[in-house]
Amino acid sequence: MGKTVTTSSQKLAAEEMSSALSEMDGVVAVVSERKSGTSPRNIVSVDCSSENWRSLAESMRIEHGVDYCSMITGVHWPEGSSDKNWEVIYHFMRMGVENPPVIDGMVQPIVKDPSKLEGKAVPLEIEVRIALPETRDPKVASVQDIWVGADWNEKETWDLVGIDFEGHVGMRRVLQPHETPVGFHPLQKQHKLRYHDFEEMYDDAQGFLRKPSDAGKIK
Amino acid sequence: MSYHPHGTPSFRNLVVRPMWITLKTALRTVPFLGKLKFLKSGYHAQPADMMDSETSRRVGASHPSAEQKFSADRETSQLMPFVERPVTVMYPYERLDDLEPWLFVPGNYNGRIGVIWETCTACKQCVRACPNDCLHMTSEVRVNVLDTAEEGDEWHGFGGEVEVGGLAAMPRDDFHEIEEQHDLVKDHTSAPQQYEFAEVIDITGDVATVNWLNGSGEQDVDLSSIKPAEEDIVSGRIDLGRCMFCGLCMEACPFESFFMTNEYDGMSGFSREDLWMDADRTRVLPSVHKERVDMELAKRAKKEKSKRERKATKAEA
Amino acid sequence: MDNVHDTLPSKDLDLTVTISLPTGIWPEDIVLGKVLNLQDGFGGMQPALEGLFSATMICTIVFTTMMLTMLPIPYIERKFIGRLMDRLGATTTLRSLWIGESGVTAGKWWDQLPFGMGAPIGWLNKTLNSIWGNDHHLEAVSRVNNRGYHGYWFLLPGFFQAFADFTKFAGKEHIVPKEADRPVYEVAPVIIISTTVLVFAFVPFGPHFYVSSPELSVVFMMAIFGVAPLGVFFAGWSSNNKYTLIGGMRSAAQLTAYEIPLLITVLGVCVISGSFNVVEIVDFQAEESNVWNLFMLPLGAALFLITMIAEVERIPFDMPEAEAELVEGWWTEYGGMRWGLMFAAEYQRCYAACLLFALFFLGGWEAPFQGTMEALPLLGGPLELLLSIIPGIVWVLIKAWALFAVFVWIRASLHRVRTDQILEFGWQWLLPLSIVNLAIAMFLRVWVWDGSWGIIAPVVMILSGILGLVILVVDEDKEALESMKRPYSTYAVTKAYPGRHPDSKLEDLQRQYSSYTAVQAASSVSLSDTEARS
Amino acid sequence: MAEMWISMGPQHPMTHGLWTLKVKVDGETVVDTEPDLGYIHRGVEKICESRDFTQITTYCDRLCYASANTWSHSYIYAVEDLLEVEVPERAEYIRLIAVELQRIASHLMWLGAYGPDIGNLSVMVWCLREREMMMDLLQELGGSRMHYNFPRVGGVKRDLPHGFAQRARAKVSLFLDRIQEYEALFDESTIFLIRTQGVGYSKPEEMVNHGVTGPNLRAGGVNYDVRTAHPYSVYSELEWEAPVERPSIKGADCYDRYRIRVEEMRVSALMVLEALDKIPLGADTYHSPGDPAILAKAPSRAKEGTSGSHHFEDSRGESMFYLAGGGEGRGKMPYRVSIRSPMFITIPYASKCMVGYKVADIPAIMGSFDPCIGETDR
Repeated sequence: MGKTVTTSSQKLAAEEMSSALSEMDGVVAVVSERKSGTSPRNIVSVDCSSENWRSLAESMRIEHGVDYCSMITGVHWPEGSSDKNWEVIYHFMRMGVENPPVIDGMVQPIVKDPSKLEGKAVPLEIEVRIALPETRDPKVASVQDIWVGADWNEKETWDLVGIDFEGHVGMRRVLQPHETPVGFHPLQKQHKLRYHDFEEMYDDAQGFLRKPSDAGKIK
Repeated sequence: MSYHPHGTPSFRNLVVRPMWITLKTALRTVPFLGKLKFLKSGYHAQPADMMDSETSRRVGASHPSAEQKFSADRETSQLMPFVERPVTVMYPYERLDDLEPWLFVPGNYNGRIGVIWETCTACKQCVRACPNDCLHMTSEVRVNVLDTAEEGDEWHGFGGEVEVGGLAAMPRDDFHEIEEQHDLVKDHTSAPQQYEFAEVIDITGDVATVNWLNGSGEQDVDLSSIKPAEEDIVSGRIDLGRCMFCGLCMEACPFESFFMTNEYDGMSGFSREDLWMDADRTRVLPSVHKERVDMELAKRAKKEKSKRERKATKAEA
Repeated sequence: MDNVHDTLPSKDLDLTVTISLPTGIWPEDIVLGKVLNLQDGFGGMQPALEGLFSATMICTIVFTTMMLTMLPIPYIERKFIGRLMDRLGATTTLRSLWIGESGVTAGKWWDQLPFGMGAPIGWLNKTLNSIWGNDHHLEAVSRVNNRGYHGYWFLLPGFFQAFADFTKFAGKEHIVPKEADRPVYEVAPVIIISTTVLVFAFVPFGPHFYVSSPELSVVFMMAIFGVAPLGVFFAGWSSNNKYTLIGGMRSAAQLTAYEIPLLITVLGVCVISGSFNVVEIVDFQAEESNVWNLFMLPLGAALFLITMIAEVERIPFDMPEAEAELVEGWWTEYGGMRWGLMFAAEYQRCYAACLLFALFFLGGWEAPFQGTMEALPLLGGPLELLLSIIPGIVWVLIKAWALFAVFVWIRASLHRVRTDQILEFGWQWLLPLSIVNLAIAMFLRVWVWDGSWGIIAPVVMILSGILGLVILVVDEDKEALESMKRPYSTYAVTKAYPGRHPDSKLEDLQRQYSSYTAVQAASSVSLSDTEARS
Repeated sequence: MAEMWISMGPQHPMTHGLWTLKVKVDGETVVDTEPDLGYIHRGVEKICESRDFTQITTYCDRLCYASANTWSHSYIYAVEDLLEVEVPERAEYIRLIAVELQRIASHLMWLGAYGPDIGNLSVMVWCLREREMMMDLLQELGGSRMHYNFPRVGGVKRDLPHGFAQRARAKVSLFLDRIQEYEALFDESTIFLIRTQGVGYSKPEEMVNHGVTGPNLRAGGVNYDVRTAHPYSVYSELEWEAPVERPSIKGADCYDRYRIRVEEMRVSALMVLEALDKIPLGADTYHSPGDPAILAKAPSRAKEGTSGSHHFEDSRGESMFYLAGGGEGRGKMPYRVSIRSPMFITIPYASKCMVGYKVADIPAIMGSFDPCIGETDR
């Protein structure tokens, strides 16, 4: 059998971390079982308020050894409730990776048997959701200095969704053109996807004359 | 240079090994010499059976890959066993579907879209399934699948009748020769029309006066020689500029009518308008997917039969 | 009674003009004099006209020969590298042309050949089909079953591509970048091309087949060879492009690294041959010593090859046009005819390098082991007759083209080195080795040479060369390779066997499965103590 | 020479795609770099918000031309997380075979592109030659040559065709044989070694903090692999182990990243062979499309407020999809699709890695991280 992390140890580690995280104020952490394909997996899903987010991030990095920021994304809920009009979702991972030791001049690779991992060494998956109230400029605290991997994730989230990250150094457009008008964030829900039917395509085959239907307007 | 635990640069490796490997590769393509054992080790250009015995017994000899030998790297030549060659396929002079025909089975390979008009019911499932709206409906003259059943066929007689003012179709007698010569993949023309369509003007006894749609004027034909035809909405008017050949339309079709053919070229143009393909271009002959068409015919004829029986019983009651 | 001479003035009009042509064209000074003295006639002018005419004719013949014999160079480049890369080559095209489908041969293209030249091909095709059959279900037939008529240019696939390229370049526009240093930009290609062509003025294709052969032709050639990188530097600097600038700088930097070892190596050749003249060097190998310099100076031959590859800027030494980082290097901004001519000049330099190697080390226009063959007891006479029929240029060209194939082979096999690495290589390895080579040459010439190499010296030198080759070829610690001790990827499932190509048939794969558990056990052991240490 | 900025790209041999790397050089030495992305941003995430769950698969195929199957499978697992679908085991095995074959093809594409970066062109043609075999196998499954649209919500599109196992065994065995030739051309070539060794060092902890995973991380001497750390398929059923490279003392360099990919190709090839032996109901049986053995019933609508996510071992690192359910058409379409691309995070780190090396090292370092811009820009 292959050497993979067992579900039981993963569940134990997830419960341990979630109970520890729940003690912080403004943080609700539960273990949710995700099922995709054939094998279930347990992840720590955390609901956090935007003012407690910074402290939660620091404690995750320092106390729980969450060393990897996988993804940061935002969702715009215009028709959602007024206290959850925006949502920022973080996906973290606890990898437990350290530099391999150098013994008598040779690097000794760290080859752990994943099926034998226990306790804090178990790789874990954390999902943090931060709900933001209805506002014109949603913002949360940046974790760029804690996880460098969060840097471009936050850039992209601001670029596409328009959620600003306080304390982010060097925020700029990454996927949109640099001359994109200020305040245009295409993944906000007021921008509808346009469909060119074939007459429109063939009137202007190369699309030179084609303009966004909401061009020039400030969104 | 930093100390590296393995792959240490050595004077020996400066030229010898890489140059020997490239020379080996070149020698492999030389006649007679390329067959030597120390040049080809293991699977290099070893012909292998396409299917294991169990599978070939199950699928039978009709399967395209039955009784076929192949070489994993396309190097083996059964014609001149001593001649070796590089693995390049000189398209268009050589074609991959000649080399590995089992890759291009119609319905398995996602080629250009093809529709069997006879069985299409314009349910628009394919149009709905298309991710980027490249399919459209159009109305064409066609023969319903129920009318394709020949005399004496099990499912004959469940189709419509030839009526005055309606359309009729007469099978072309030279159709089989045309079908023999027509190769969907290699000559990029629309599939040959199986019928000559006409408008029925008058029916007296078993002689029908028809006016051919191709403009050859009126003519009296035997009623038994023509089939009823109709002008229906069929699917498959395709915008190739948008199609990404995902095959979702084929899977969405509930009537065995929509196919991805194995044609993979002749789909280019100098403007986007050229990429607009009419349904005439996407027509697929029923004989290509005979068994599926027969299946569909049986299904619908059964339904028609039961309906008629119910009507009959209702009439009695 | 001679009326004519009486009417003519008897006084000479002394209009003497002296034309002195370079040696090799006409022996003595040509004096054009007394041209108006019709009593002596035009006799005085004749040698001058002959000299001019012969010089023009020789130049024309030699350069035409050079251009024509350069045609196979790009052909070899394309076709041989195609084979090395396992792409399609010429012979495959030919073979696949004569396979037919079910008795009908794919377009009987040989019937199109003039004078029924293609009839044998048709017979061969018929024979092959009758022997091995050509049914459609045969896979090799169905490969080619729907090909049209290609025309008989396929007899030399791609050979005349060079003409097509030339036509395309000639029709292209000449663009000068904005802000470019116009005069230098225009001059640079002229420098490169003219110097390249000038080299061939001193390259003999045969014993008497050269434009000019001055005493110091080798020195002259090497000097001209060294001028072209200057043009490269000009082009890189003047193009107003950062890539070309870096490319030009690189060429200037690497020039110093290989030019000096190259000159010292050539000096070794001249020392051992006792002359600075190419013709005399070849004559030394052919007549005097009867031993090619390759066998006397194997180290020198290797050094000359390496430095010449660097000189003509081919992989692995083509940093000036490293297309991965610098888009096209120093000729990024050139286009049209100038680019085409510079590209042709690159190939001309390759060709010149190959010719020089053939002349310096491979005995020029001497057939391989000619002396030995002619000395054979029984066959000697007929062989001598045969070899006397074959003109010397044939052997020169064969050797040069084979050498260019080696260039192509190296290009397909090796990677590109870095600039600092070629500088390091040049100064730390090539220069000392070339000096060692020069010392060997001087030793051989001064102490060993007495009218002929004895019987010992060639044997010793050949054996030492073979020994060096064996040292290169032999694999170090074979058992380490076979016992998978070489730590490639320590915890991988199967180790890499650099030297070996196993028969990975299915049963062997099953064996790999079984051995797989053993590898697991071994790795888990080392894994445990790894964790203990860490 | 004074310092100057060179803008490499968007059209440049080094950028295996369409992006710009602004390099500040001092003579031949790289002083500073700044990547600039977004040249082929197609707005896939926005498009997916108005497509239903089956149609999105075709767009996920187009995320990366070199490894289409891994991306569509990554999406499919996230959707099955969202819709809570149980997948039959045979379908999981077929998915594993498809993904591993695609991983081999992707690594071959990388190796073929890495040869010209260092200056050898023949390995490019060789690698594309072997990639042909993998693409033939994948075409038998998916029906196309590059974008297969193979997985479906709850299973796969088609079962293994007749005789697929036979052909796959032959081709994969031949490929295992051919790997030796790449090693002879690369590992045994001193010029390749001196070009790649000691260039572009990176330490595992640093890489994890920068968000670099996958082969680039395993080259640093740790065996972290999403396939084993967060097991999501039948990888726990097979006898395999993620290959780990023994890096140099200063960290993983280009040569380690090359080695680890070659070893991954080997491991994936053996995995395919083993999966063909272990697949339930046997590899020589055939189930028609839609058969419950290969395709489970799946709901077509997601409930409001649900979300699905899945971490997937792409051939370039850890890819991930986040789906928010309950969008247009009462949940027929996702409300938000968010894609985590490994290269989007890796490219800034790679351009940090090349500071201090020569200009000639830029393609060597950037190529060794295996950039793919289609997935980077989405």
